[in-house]
Amino acid sequence: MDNLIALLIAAPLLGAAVLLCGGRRLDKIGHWLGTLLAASSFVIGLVLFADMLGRSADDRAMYQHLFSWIPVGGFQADIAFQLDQLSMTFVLLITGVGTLIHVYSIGYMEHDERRRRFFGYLNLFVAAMLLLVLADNYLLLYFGWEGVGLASYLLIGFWQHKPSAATAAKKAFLVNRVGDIGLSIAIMLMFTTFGTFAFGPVLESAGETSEGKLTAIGLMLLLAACGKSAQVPLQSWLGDAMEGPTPVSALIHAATMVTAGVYLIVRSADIFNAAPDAQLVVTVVGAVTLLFGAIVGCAKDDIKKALAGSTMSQIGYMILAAGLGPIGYAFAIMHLVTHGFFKAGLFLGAGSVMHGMNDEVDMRKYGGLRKYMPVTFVTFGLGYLAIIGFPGLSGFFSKDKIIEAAFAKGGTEGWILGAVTLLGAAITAYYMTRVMLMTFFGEKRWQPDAEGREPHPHESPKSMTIPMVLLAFGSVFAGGVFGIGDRFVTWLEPVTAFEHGHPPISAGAITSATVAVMVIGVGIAYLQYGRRPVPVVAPRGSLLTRAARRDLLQDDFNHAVFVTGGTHLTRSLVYVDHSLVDGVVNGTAAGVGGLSGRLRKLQNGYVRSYAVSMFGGTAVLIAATLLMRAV
Amino acid sequence: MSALAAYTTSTGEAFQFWVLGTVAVIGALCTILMKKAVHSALCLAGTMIVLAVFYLANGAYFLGIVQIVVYTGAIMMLFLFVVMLVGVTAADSLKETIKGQRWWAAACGLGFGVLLFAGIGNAALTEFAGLGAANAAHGGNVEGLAALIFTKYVFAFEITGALLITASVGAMLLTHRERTERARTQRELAEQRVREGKHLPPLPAPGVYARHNAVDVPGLLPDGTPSELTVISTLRQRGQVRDVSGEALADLKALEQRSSERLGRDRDEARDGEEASR
Amino acid sequence: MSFPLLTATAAVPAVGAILTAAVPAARRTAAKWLALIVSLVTLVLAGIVFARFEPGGDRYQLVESHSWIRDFGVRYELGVDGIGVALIALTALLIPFIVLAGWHDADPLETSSKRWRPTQGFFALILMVEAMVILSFEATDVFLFYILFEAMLIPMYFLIGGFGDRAHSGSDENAAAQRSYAAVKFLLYNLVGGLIMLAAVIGLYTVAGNFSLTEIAEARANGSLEMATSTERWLFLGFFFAFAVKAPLWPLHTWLPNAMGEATAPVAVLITAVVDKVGTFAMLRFCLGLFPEASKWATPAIIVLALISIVYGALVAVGQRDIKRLVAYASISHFGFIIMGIFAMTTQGQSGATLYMVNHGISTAALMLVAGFLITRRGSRLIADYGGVQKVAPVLAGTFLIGGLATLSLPGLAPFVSEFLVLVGTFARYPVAGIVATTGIVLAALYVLVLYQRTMTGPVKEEVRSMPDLRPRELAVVAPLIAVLLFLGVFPKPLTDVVDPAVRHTMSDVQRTDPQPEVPVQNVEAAK
Amino acid sequence: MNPVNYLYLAALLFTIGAVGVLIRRNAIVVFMCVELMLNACNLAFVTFSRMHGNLDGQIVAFFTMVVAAAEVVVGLAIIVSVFRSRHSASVDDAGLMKL
Repeated sequence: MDNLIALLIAAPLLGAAVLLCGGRRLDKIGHWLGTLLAASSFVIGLVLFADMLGRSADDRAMYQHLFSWIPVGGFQADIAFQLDQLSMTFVLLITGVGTLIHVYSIGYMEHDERRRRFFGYLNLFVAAMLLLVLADNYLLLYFGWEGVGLASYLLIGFWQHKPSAATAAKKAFLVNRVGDIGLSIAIMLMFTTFGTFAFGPVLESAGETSEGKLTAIGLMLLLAACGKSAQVPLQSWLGDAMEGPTPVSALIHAATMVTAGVYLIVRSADIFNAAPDAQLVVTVVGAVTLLFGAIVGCAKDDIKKALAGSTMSQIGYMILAAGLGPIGYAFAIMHLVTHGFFKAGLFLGAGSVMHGMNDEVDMRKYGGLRKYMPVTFVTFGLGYLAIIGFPGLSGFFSKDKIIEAAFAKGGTEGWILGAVTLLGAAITAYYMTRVMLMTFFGEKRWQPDAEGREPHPHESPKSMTIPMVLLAFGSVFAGGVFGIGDRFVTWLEPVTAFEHGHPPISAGAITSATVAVMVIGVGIAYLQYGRRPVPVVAPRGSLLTRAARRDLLQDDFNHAVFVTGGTHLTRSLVYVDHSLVDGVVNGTAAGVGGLSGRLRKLQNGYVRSYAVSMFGGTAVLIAATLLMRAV
Repeated sequence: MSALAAYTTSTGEAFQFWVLGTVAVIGALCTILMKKAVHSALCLAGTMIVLAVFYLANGAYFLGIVQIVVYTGAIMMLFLFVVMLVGVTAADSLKETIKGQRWWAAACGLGFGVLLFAGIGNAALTEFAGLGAANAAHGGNVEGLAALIFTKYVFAFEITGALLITASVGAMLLTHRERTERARTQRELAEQRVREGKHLPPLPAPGVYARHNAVDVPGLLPDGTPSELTVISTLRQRGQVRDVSGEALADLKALEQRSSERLGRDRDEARDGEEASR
Repeated sequence: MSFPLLTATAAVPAVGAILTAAVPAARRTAAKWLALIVSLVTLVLAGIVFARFEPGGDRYQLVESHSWIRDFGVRYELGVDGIGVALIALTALLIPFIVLAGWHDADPLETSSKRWRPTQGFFALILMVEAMVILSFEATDVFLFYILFEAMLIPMYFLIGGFGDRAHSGSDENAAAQRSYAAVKFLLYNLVGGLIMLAAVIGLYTVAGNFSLTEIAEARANGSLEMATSTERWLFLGFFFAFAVKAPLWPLHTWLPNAMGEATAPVAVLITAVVDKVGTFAMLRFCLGLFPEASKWATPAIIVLALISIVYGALVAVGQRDIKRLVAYASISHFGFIIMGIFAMTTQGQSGATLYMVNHGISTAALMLVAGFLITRRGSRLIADYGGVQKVAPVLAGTFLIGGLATLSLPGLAPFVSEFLVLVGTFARYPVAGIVATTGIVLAALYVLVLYQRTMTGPVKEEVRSMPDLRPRELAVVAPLIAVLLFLGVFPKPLTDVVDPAVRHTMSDVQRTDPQPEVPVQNVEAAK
Repeated sequence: MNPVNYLYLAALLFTIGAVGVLIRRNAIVVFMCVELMLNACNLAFVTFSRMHGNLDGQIVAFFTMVVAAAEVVVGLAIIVSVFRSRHSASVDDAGLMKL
């Protein structure tokens, strides 16, 4: 059974290879092939899952060693897989949601002439993501980590003819690379500290080294997580990444890839447990991003960017939970899974709306769509209820646990974190209600698109609605299935040690508070967007709104410091290279040239002139000989 | 013979050295200072003959004779022959064209000479073994040389033979121009002239006057300037065309002068001139 | 006596070069095929060398030794260690693709000209360079190596100066003048380096009394050859300077952008992927082997220069407007990594550096050759003249992207393995240097992606609208290179197995051992 | 008189010849000056022969003469052919390797 693990990755990888190298011949069947291979990977995942459930809790991890990858001296990196409960959760999420989104894309990308390539990239992504979560060492994880980065780059920039898409893709890759520095330094630190970077040995012996070193490793891992999971300060790429096709946003930039940072932190739990300082930084990053994303999400009029802000915020929740230690790991992952369902559903819904609205993304130009797109409306609505934490739906279970765990952190920190998470819940309710109202309720504010076509909203084809429905099921029930009776926690416990947190106030009170803030958020949004007509042109807004529309000026800061500064730096270096480094050499050459120009005058071409120098030379030789004899 | 072995020479030899040595130096100086190559060659020949005498005085009888026969006789004649070929009357301008050449040459020459003299003076050259014994060993100078040439230096001698052959072949190769195409016949030349359309008739003859009995005097055009065409190209290239136009014009003028004096026209002319100036 | 395999590997291209040059003027195509076949035969021979080499055996294998100049103890002495084997394989692998990529680069401008001979010359020179480079990887005699090190400049000079890129940089009309400037600059830089090395070679002879690398290294190791500290340092500097010019290391690098910019793409690949490797190879073999103490003495300074190369090369690459010059500066950055890995004096660093030499060769070849195809199509080297190529020539754009991704060391492609090894190896001994060097990772992504974005994406420019996609010949050049990149990225073991023992010898030359991990995990083996 | 005076004379003649080579432009005269230098050498050899009492010096002088003869033959041939192509016997005019 262990040997099936490689097949999990092999299936989509094969799909990617065939689809990308196959050429135009496969245009007709490419999308079916890609979907089939993704689905087969899901089936293999299910088989392995069934096998895993059949074993005792401590014996569930499976290993497969393929071959030695980089054996150099003490540096031994292997292509080897480890499938434990944590990885299994991810495998099912990735392949399951991945397959649904494949199916969805068949309809969504129907009119795109490069659909085959799109499916190739999607398969590549699934393979890389599986590699990431199945790796049994950090270097192989890094392989998958960069692999998903590449797939993300390719898919964000899928519509390359749009300069904005190409720029967004590049930006995503570059910002991720900054995070990757963290991961590679972390691996190097592990190698110098432990002599290896395989999960097992490193995590087992994590306690044996100094806390300072572990803090350093932890912070570097956090940097990596920030890059991949769009956490402050490396969050700027996620909003732009919405330039990619909507299924991509759903799969990569909502459900799976962006949660890789959470996986990394939870996977490295033993390191973080032994480094409280690093943990504190993790929670702070999570808390800041949580609010940051939520605020940005409130101000965006672009439906996908609003959802992107929401994603950032929700991942902030997960990172925060992961930073809480054993009381939070399981909930981080649980929220990750439920978020995977409802956020993917929301994105697919958004895609369905755009599909019907001539690819319009500005919510101010929607309105009243619920009659025209009933299925989309219902599924989107269920996702909406899930994300704001409506009692009984999946988001409620997972988010509530995180808020509880935040309070349970204890001390002043616990109160602050708890307050932040509650505030975040309120803002979540606010901006999601805003999205809901602006899109499906109110008056029609439809505008003809740039080419003058009037929108004719219609329900999307079956291939798109079925995945949405399935995801909506997940959004509704997943939380209950996982949360009731701590099933999910028990499942994950062998991997991520679990402790029950003890919040200073009762769990019931926290739950009530959660529901209360949610209602407040919804209420304010209703007052602003439900009761009053929504202007088609965005009002100027307050200072905060304007800043939030610009991603809280973070991009402007990046632009001013890194882009402008970097441009000046490179320009001056090019100048230095040309004038100074090369100038010294060319100056020497010019000097020699000048000197030889003078000397050349001696070479006048007259034989007699040369004869004089020969004769003079002979005289000098004789003089020298005589002198030597004299001495 | 025995005198050759002495530290000092006989008075006769000393006298001969000082007189002929002076002649040799003068000859050498004239060689490098004479404007015309033919004069240089003659001066050099003089120096060489003096040197031949010195060889004889030094006991090198064979070389003395060879010097006269081969050098003065053959090589210098070769020189003269080439001088003739190039133009015997052509005189070099002794004006220096390369800046500083003469000064450098003088300085180097002076320095070199002083150094050589110093070197010879410095060397302990008081022992003169003389050639009496060496010459007598094989019964004479020529025999002695022959014995050396055909034993010790036989290889060098043979190689010298090869060198001479090579030199003569080389000289032939250098001066001989291979005719790459058939010589054109008179008819062809005539046709070419017609085709090119210039100088259909024969070239004009040089202007031969009674006092210039030579082909190097160009014929004069009606305006008194010399015509290049009338002189053969070789002389033209050598720059040996004697330009007599000035002379001829002056003669003409003098003739007119004389005839006008005789006819008493000069007074009228003077008057005309005064009027013109007024 | 056994078959002189090493000599044969170098002799085949040398003889092939002469034969190619002798092909009659009218039979241009025959000359091309001859060159291709010869390079393939060389590849087969190199494969045999690779197969015959036993990783666990002696340090130098397939040794050949003949007296050459008896009076000076100069010997024709060949032998390969793992590093040499890897680089011979690289050279032999790349040349067929270079030949194939340059198939039309030396064609006459008017196809009718019957007396055009440079085509033959072009391919003959390439084969000549191959022969010399291979032999220099094999030479274990310092003098023989020196001769080859210098002699390969001659064919390279003619390749750069005589067969320039027909696509001028647009800004300047006098392409010929720029080309000859580049060729002369290349020659002068390398000659100066070579001259200083010659002085050091002579110095070494006066100290050691012979030129044999193995004998001198052995004598140094067992203490029978004492060298004054200052002597050793001066000799080391003499050798290192020449290699640093060739490698090239900042600030001796400025010849490379000119040469690569003006030469045709295949020749540019020849420069950076093959010939320059002789410099880094020689650092590893001669600098460390002959002067271990001086190498250790100079390490800090060299690491700093290498770091400057890495960061500076990448930053200047970002600012380039010319595609080929951009690749050249990227190469400078990568050479910084190689040199840093060599002088980190750890197994990982040096193995990584050796792998880096191989991988950089292949990845740069892939990127540069595709860039060359692109440039030939449009007739311009300026990035600004392109845009939206992806739309009209997707395969070209795709291969270009893969070449670029290899250049930025994406995992899964070969350069990642080497770059990470170099980083780890450096970090283990010099953590700060390791961290500073990681910025190279980000900068590499920047220049590659900016290049890709500006040329391949965006609206289709009018001038590229009719651009054809890769032709079969061009695909035959690029596809195998990409396949090799992928293979070595996932399974570099065949190379590391060969390189690893050789690096261990080098480490023992300089009497260094890897730093031990702070908390050695006992069950590394068990965990596997 | 000491026979060493012959050597001084030879030195003087040699120097005069050398200076002649330097200052004259006519190739034929330059050649003559070279001959003068050779003769000066011969005089020195003959004198040395007398000094040492053996004939080897004379042999050398003899060979010098032969070689000089060969040299003159070739040299004059060169002068003639140069003169043919350039119409000048001046060494200054022959400033280029190729016409």
